[in-house]
Amino acid sequence: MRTLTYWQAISEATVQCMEADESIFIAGEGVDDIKGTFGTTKEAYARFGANRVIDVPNSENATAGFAVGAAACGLRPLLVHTRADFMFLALDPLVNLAAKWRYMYGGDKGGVPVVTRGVVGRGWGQGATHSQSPHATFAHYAGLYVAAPASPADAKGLLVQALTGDTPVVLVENRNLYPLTGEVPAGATAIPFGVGRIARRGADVTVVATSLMVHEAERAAVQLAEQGISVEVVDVRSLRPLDDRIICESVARTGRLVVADTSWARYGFTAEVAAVVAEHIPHALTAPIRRLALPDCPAPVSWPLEEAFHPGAGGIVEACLQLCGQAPGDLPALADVAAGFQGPY
Amino acid sequence: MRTLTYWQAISEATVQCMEADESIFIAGEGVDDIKGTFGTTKEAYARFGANRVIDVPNSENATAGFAVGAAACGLRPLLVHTRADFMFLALDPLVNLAAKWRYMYGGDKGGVPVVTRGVVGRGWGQGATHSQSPHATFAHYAGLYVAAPASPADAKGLLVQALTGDTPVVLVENRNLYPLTGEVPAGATAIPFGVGRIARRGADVTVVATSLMVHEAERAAVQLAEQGISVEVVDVRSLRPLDDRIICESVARTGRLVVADTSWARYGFTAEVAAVVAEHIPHALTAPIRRLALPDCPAPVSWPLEEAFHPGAGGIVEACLQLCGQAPGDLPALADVAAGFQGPY
Amino acid sequence: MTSGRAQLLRDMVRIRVVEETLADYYRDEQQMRTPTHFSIGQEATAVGVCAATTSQDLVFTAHRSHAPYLAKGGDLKAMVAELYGKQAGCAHGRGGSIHLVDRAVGFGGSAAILGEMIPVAVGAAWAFARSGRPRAVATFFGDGATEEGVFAESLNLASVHRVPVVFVCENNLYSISSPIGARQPAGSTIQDRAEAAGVTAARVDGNDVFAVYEAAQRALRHCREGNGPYLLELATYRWREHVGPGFDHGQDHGYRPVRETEAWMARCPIVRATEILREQHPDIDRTVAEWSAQYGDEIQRAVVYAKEQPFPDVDALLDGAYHPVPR
Amino acid sequence: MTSGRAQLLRDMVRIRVVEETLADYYRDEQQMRTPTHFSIGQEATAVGVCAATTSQDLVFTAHRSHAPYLAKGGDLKAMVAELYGKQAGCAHGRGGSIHLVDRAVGFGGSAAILGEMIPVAVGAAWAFARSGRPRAVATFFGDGATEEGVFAESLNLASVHRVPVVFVCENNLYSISSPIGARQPAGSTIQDRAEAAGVTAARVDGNDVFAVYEAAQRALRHCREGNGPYLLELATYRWREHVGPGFDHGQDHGYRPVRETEAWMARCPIVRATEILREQHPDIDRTVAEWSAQYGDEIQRAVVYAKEQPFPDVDALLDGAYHPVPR
Ligand SMILES: Cc1ncc(C[n+]2csc(CCOP(=O)(O)OP(=O)(O)O)c2C)c(N)n1
Ligand SMILES: Cc1ncc(C[n+]2csc(CCOP(=O)(O)OP(=O)(O)O)c2C)c(N)n1
Ligand SMILES: [Mg+2]
Ligand SMILES: [Mg+2]
Repeated sequence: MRTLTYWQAISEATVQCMEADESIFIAGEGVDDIKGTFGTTKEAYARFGANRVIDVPNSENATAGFAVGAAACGLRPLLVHTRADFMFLALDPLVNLAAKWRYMYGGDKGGVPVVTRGVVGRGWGQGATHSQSPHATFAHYAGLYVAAPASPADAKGLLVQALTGDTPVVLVENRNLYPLTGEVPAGATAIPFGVGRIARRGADVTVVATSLMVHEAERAAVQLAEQGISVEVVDVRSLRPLDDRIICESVARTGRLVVADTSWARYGFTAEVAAVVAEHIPHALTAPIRRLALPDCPAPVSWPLEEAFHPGAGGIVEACLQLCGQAPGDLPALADVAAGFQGPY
Repeated sequence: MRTLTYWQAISEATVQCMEADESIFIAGEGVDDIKGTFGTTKEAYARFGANRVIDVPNSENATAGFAVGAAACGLRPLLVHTRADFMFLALDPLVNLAAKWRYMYGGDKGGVPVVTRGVVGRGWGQGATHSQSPHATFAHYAGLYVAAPASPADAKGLLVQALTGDTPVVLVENRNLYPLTGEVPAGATAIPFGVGRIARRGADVTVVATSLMVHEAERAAVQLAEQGISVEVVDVRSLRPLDDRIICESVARTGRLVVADTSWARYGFTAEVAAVVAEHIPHALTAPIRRLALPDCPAPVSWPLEEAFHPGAGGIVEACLQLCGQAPGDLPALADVAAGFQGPY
Repeated sequence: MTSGRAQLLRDMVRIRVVEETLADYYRDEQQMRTPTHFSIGQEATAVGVCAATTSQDLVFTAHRSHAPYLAKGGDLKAMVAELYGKQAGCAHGRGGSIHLVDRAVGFGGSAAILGEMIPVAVGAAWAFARSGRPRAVATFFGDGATEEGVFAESLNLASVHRVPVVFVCENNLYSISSPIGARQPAGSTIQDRAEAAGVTAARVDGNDVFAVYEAAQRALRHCREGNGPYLLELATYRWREHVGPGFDHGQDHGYRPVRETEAWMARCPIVRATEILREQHPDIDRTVAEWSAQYGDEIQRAVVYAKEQPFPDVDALLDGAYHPVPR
Repeated sequence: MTSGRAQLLRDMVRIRVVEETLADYYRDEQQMRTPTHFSIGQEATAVGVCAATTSQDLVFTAHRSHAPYLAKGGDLKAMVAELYGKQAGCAHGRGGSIHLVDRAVGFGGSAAILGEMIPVAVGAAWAFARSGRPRAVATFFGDGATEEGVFAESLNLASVHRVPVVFVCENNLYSISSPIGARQPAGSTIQDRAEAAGVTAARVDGNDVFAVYEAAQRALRHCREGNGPYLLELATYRWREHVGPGFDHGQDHGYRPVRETEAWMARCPIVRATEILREQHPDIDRTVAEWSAQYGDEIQRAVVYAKEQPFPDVDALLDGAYHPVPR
C-alpha cells in the first residue's frame, strides 16, 4: 500500500469526499492561505476554489452556528481551527446546539453533521492557550462524536466517516503527527467511530492511549521490550463512542494499565479509561492503574519547563516498569515524538 | 445552631463578605431584579445597591473578561449565571485567561480571584440547554477551583472561601437545593477547597456524590438501611482540588463504590472518582464500581422522559443492592429530592 | 373577507386566542411542564414578517417562539402536544416550548440560548444562496440578544458574504426584568449597529402589522435580489411576564411601570389593525368576533387532542441522540 | 534634544532597533522558542498612545505585544529574558512573547486569544472609575480582533457604564494572511461600529506618531473627564510576516501585493517623524543615528544578559498555578 503523511491523508480524505459530495465545504480562518492549515486544506482549495474552501472572519462562535445552519439545510460543513484552543469560543453552538439538534427537535428529523477539526499539541513555546487538547470537554456532552486519530490511515478513515455520517463530529489532530508517514488506503473508506485498534500486541502491560500518545507508547514499548516487558498498546481512535471492549479485553489479558493523554488527568481521557476498567473488570487488575497526563498547571513556554510539562515515552516507560515491579534503572532517555519538531513555531 | 435554607446561606455569605470587604461586587444578568437569583442576591442588592450589585448586558463572554480585569485591579467579582449552561459562552475567559493568569504571568504576581456561581439542575421541562451541570468541564482545566456544595453550611463556607481566596473559583449550585434547610454557622467561616465530608457513615458500600446527588444518596441510604445494607455517603464538596484521600479511605473500608452525578458519565465526575480508586486502591474493590449519571442523550422536556433521564435515589438503591448481591425486590419507589419542586419553571 | 390585509389581522387574532387560551391552561392546570414565553401583545411582528415570506423561505427564532411558529403556518396541534410533552408534539416532547420546529412549512426551529439561532439563519441562508434559488431566511430575536457577541459576528459574516437573511429584532424594551436603557447605550439603536456592519436596516413600528408586512416585503426582496442581509428593528411590547402565563405589571414586580405597560396595551396591534380595516370593512368587529370564536374552538380542540395523546415511550429515551453506530 | 516630539521619535527608534535585532537573533539562532509577533513598521501606534498615558494608567495588548510593552516603559531586559524562556523574564519564562507583563510601569499584560484582553481592559478601567481616581486604561488589538463577538460586547458594556477605556485598534489590514476586505464589509469602518455602540471614535493615520499622540491625548482626556470610552482606529501596516522574524512580501506568499507592502514601507513612521522634526532639528539624522547606536548597544547587552540567565528550575514547574491549598 502507498505511504502518506498524516497531513496528506487528511488532505486526500477531504478532496475525495468533496469530489464525491458537492455539499461538503470547508470553512475556517485562513483555510485558503498558502500554508493551507499545515497542508491539509491546500489541495482542496486548489481544486475547489473559494466557493467551497471559505476563509471566514475571526468569529468562532458565529462560524460554528453558521455551519449548523448550513448543515440544517443539507450542506456538510468541515470547520477547521488551527488551534483547538479557539474552539472554546465555539463551544456553545457545538455543545448546546449541534450536539443536541437532532434529539431536541424530536430525534427523527435530520441532524446537523458539522465536522470540526481542531489542531492540538505543542510546538516551540506555544504556551498556555495555544497547545491545549480539549477532546475530553467535547466528549463529555452526549450528541457529538469525538475522535483523535493517531495514524495517517485513521486520519483518513475517520475523516471520511465524519464527512459521510449524520452526527456532528469533533476531530482532534496533534500537529506533531502531520509529518508522520504510514500506509493509507487509496479509496475513501470510512473507519467507524467507536472501534479501537491494537497498535501493538503485548502481554504484560496495557497502555491505552490516544493521538500522539499512541506513538509515545509504541516507542516506550520498544524500549521496554528490551527490558523483557511486553507492552500492548491500545489506540482508542475515538473518545466518543469509546471502545470499552477493546480496553477491557486487553487489560483482562495483561492485568496492568497505563493510560496516556496529552491533556490533564482530572476529568479527562485518562479518568474515563480508568473508570471503564473499574466498572467492568477491576478484579483483572494486578496493580493500580497509572495515568500519564499533564501536570496540574497551564502549559509553560520556557523549553525546559515545556519538556518537563509534556508527557512522553519516557514517562510511559517509567510507569510500566513500576507496574511490573522493576526499578527505573538507567535506561537511555527517550526523545518524544514531538522532539522531531523543527521550529520556529 | 441556626437553621437556614441553602439560598439563605448563600445570601448570608455574600452579604457578610461584602460587608467585610469593599472590593467584592456582584455582576450578572438580572442580579438586581426582584427575584434576586433565587433569592441569593436580593439582600445584597438591598444592602449595597446598584453600585455593588450590577446588572449586566447579555454578554457572558465580555462580562467574564470584565471580571478578570476588575480582579487584576484589586476588586473581587462574584459573577452569577442563572443557568450554568450560559457559561459555555464564558468558557474562554474563564479557562483560557482566569485559570491561567497567575501562572502565565510568572506565577508570583497576583491572580485574578473571579468567583463564578452557576445554577444547574432541572426544573419542569427546562430541557436540553437549561439544566446542564458543566462542573467537570471547568474542573478539567488546571488553574480553577471547582466546587459543588450540597448543604447550606457548605454553600456558605465554600463561598466564603472563594470570596477570600486568591484563585478563581467556579461554584455549581443545583437549584433544587435552594429550599433545603440545614444548620449554618453564624460567622463567615471558610471551608477549604479539597476537603470532602462523610455525609453518612456506613460499612457496606460507599456512595461518592456531589451536589444534589449527596441528598439522593442519603435518601437511598435510609431505605437501604432497612434492607440491612449500611451505606457510607461521601460528599466531595469540591471537584478541584478533589479529596482523593477521603474517597480512598472510605472505599478501603467498604470495598464497594457507587459514584453519583448530575452530568454525563463519560469524562465526568463519575469517571474521575472511579479513576482515583483504580489509581490508588483497586485491590480494595470487592465488586466493580457503578456509575449513576445521565443517560447518553440531551435532556428531554416531556416529564416521563425527564423523570427517566435524571438519576436519583432509586437508581442509587438499585446499584447498591446489586453491588451487595441482593435482588432489587419490590421496594417502594423513592421520590427524588427534586420531586419537591413546585413549578411552573 | 379574505383580503391580504384582513388575513394579517386574522392571523394575529388566531395567535392571540391560542396564546391566551394556552396561558390559562398553563396557569390553571400546570400540565404543560415547559417554560413558555408568550408573545401576547407582540403578534404583529411575527405575523407581518412571516406573511411576507414564501413557503420556500425558512424562519428561525429564539425562545419567544409560538407566534412566529404559528404565523409561519406551523401545525397548531403539534405545537400544543409539544407543550404537553406528548409524542405527537412537533419535537415528540423532547424539545418543549423553546424547541418548536416544523420544517414542512419552513419553520426551521427555535432555541433558548440567546443569539444562538442568529448565525444558524445566516448559514441556512448562505446554503440557499449557493443553491442559486431566490430563497431567504428570517431570524427572530429580542433586543436582549443583540448584546450577545454572536449577533455582531453574524451581522458581519452575513454582510461580508452578502447572505440573504433578514434579522428580525423584536425590541420589546426588556430582557426579562432589565430595561434596555440599563443594557444598551442611549442615543444609538440596534438599527445603527446593523448599518455599521454594512447591513441595510430599518426601524418600524412593530405593533403596526401592515407596516411590518411592507417592511418585511422590502427586506425579503432586497435579499432575494442579491443585495445581502437586512435588519428590521421592530418596536413592540410584551404584555405578560417574561416566562409564564401571568401578567406581572399589576403585581409588585417593580421592573416596569404600570403606566408604561398600560400605554402599550392601549396600542394593541390587533385593535390597531382592526381600526385601520374598519374603514373598508365596517363590520370588522363582528368578523373579528367570529374569528375569535372559530379559533377558540380550534385551540380547545387542540388542547383536548394534546391531552389525549400518549407521552413518549420511556424506553425510547435514548432514541435519536445518535444515529445507530455502525459496528 | 528632549522635546516631547523628539521623545516620540526616539521611542520609536528604540523599538525598531530592539525588534530588528531580536528578529535577527530569532531567525539566526532559534533560541527564542516562543511565537513572536513583531511590530516593525507599526511603532507609531504603540508610542503615540503610550506616551499619552500616565504612569497610573494601564495598558493591555493582544499578541503583538513588544512595542506597547516597551513604549509603556516595560523592562527591556526582562522582556528579552522572557523571549529566551529565562527565569529572569518578566513572566519567569512561563508566558513567552505573547504574555508580557510589567505592572510596575502600568503594562497590565498581553494575551494571544483574539479579543480576550478587550473586556479585561474594560473591567480594569471600571475598577479605576469606582475608585474615583482619574486613571484610564488603553487596550491594543488588531483589525482582526474586531470580528470577535467579545469586541462588540465590550464596546457595549463600556458604553453603558461609561468606562474610562481607550480601545486602540491597530488596523494593519490583515489577519494573518486574510485581507480585511475578505473579513469585514466594505463601506463601513471599525470607527463606525464603535460609534454605533455609543463609543466616541476617531480614525487616525497610525503611521503619524504625532497625530496618534494627539488623538490619544484627546481620547484619554475624554475618558478621564468621565465621558466614557473612546475608540481609536489607527491605520498602519506590519512589515514582517505575521508571526516570526522574516519579511514575507518578497517571497511567494501571495497574500499581499509586493507593491502594497513597499508603498507602506515608504510611509515608515520613523522616517516620517524624522522628516517632520527636521525643520526644527536640522541635525536630526545624526541624532537618530546616535540613538540607533545607543539602543543597538542596549539590546545587545540585553541579549547577552538574557542568554546568561538561568532557565527556570524544572522542579518549580507547578509553582504558581495555584496558591498553596490550605489543608
Ligand atoms: C446566553 C443566554 N444568556 C441568558 C439567557 C437567559 N435569558 C433567557 S430569555 C432572556 C431575555 C432575553 O431578552 P430578549 O432577547 O430581549 O428577548 P425577549 O424575552 O424580550 O423576547 C434571558 C436573559 C439565555 N437564555 N441565554
Ligand atoms: C480566538 C482566536 N482565533 C484565532 C486566532 C489565530 N490568530 C492569531 S493572530 C491572528 C490574526 C489577528 O489579526 P489582527 O487582530 O488584525 O492582529 P495583527 O496580527 O494583524 O496585529 C489570528 C487569526 C487566535 N489567536 N485567537
Ligand atoms: Mg426583549
Ligand atoms: Mg491586523
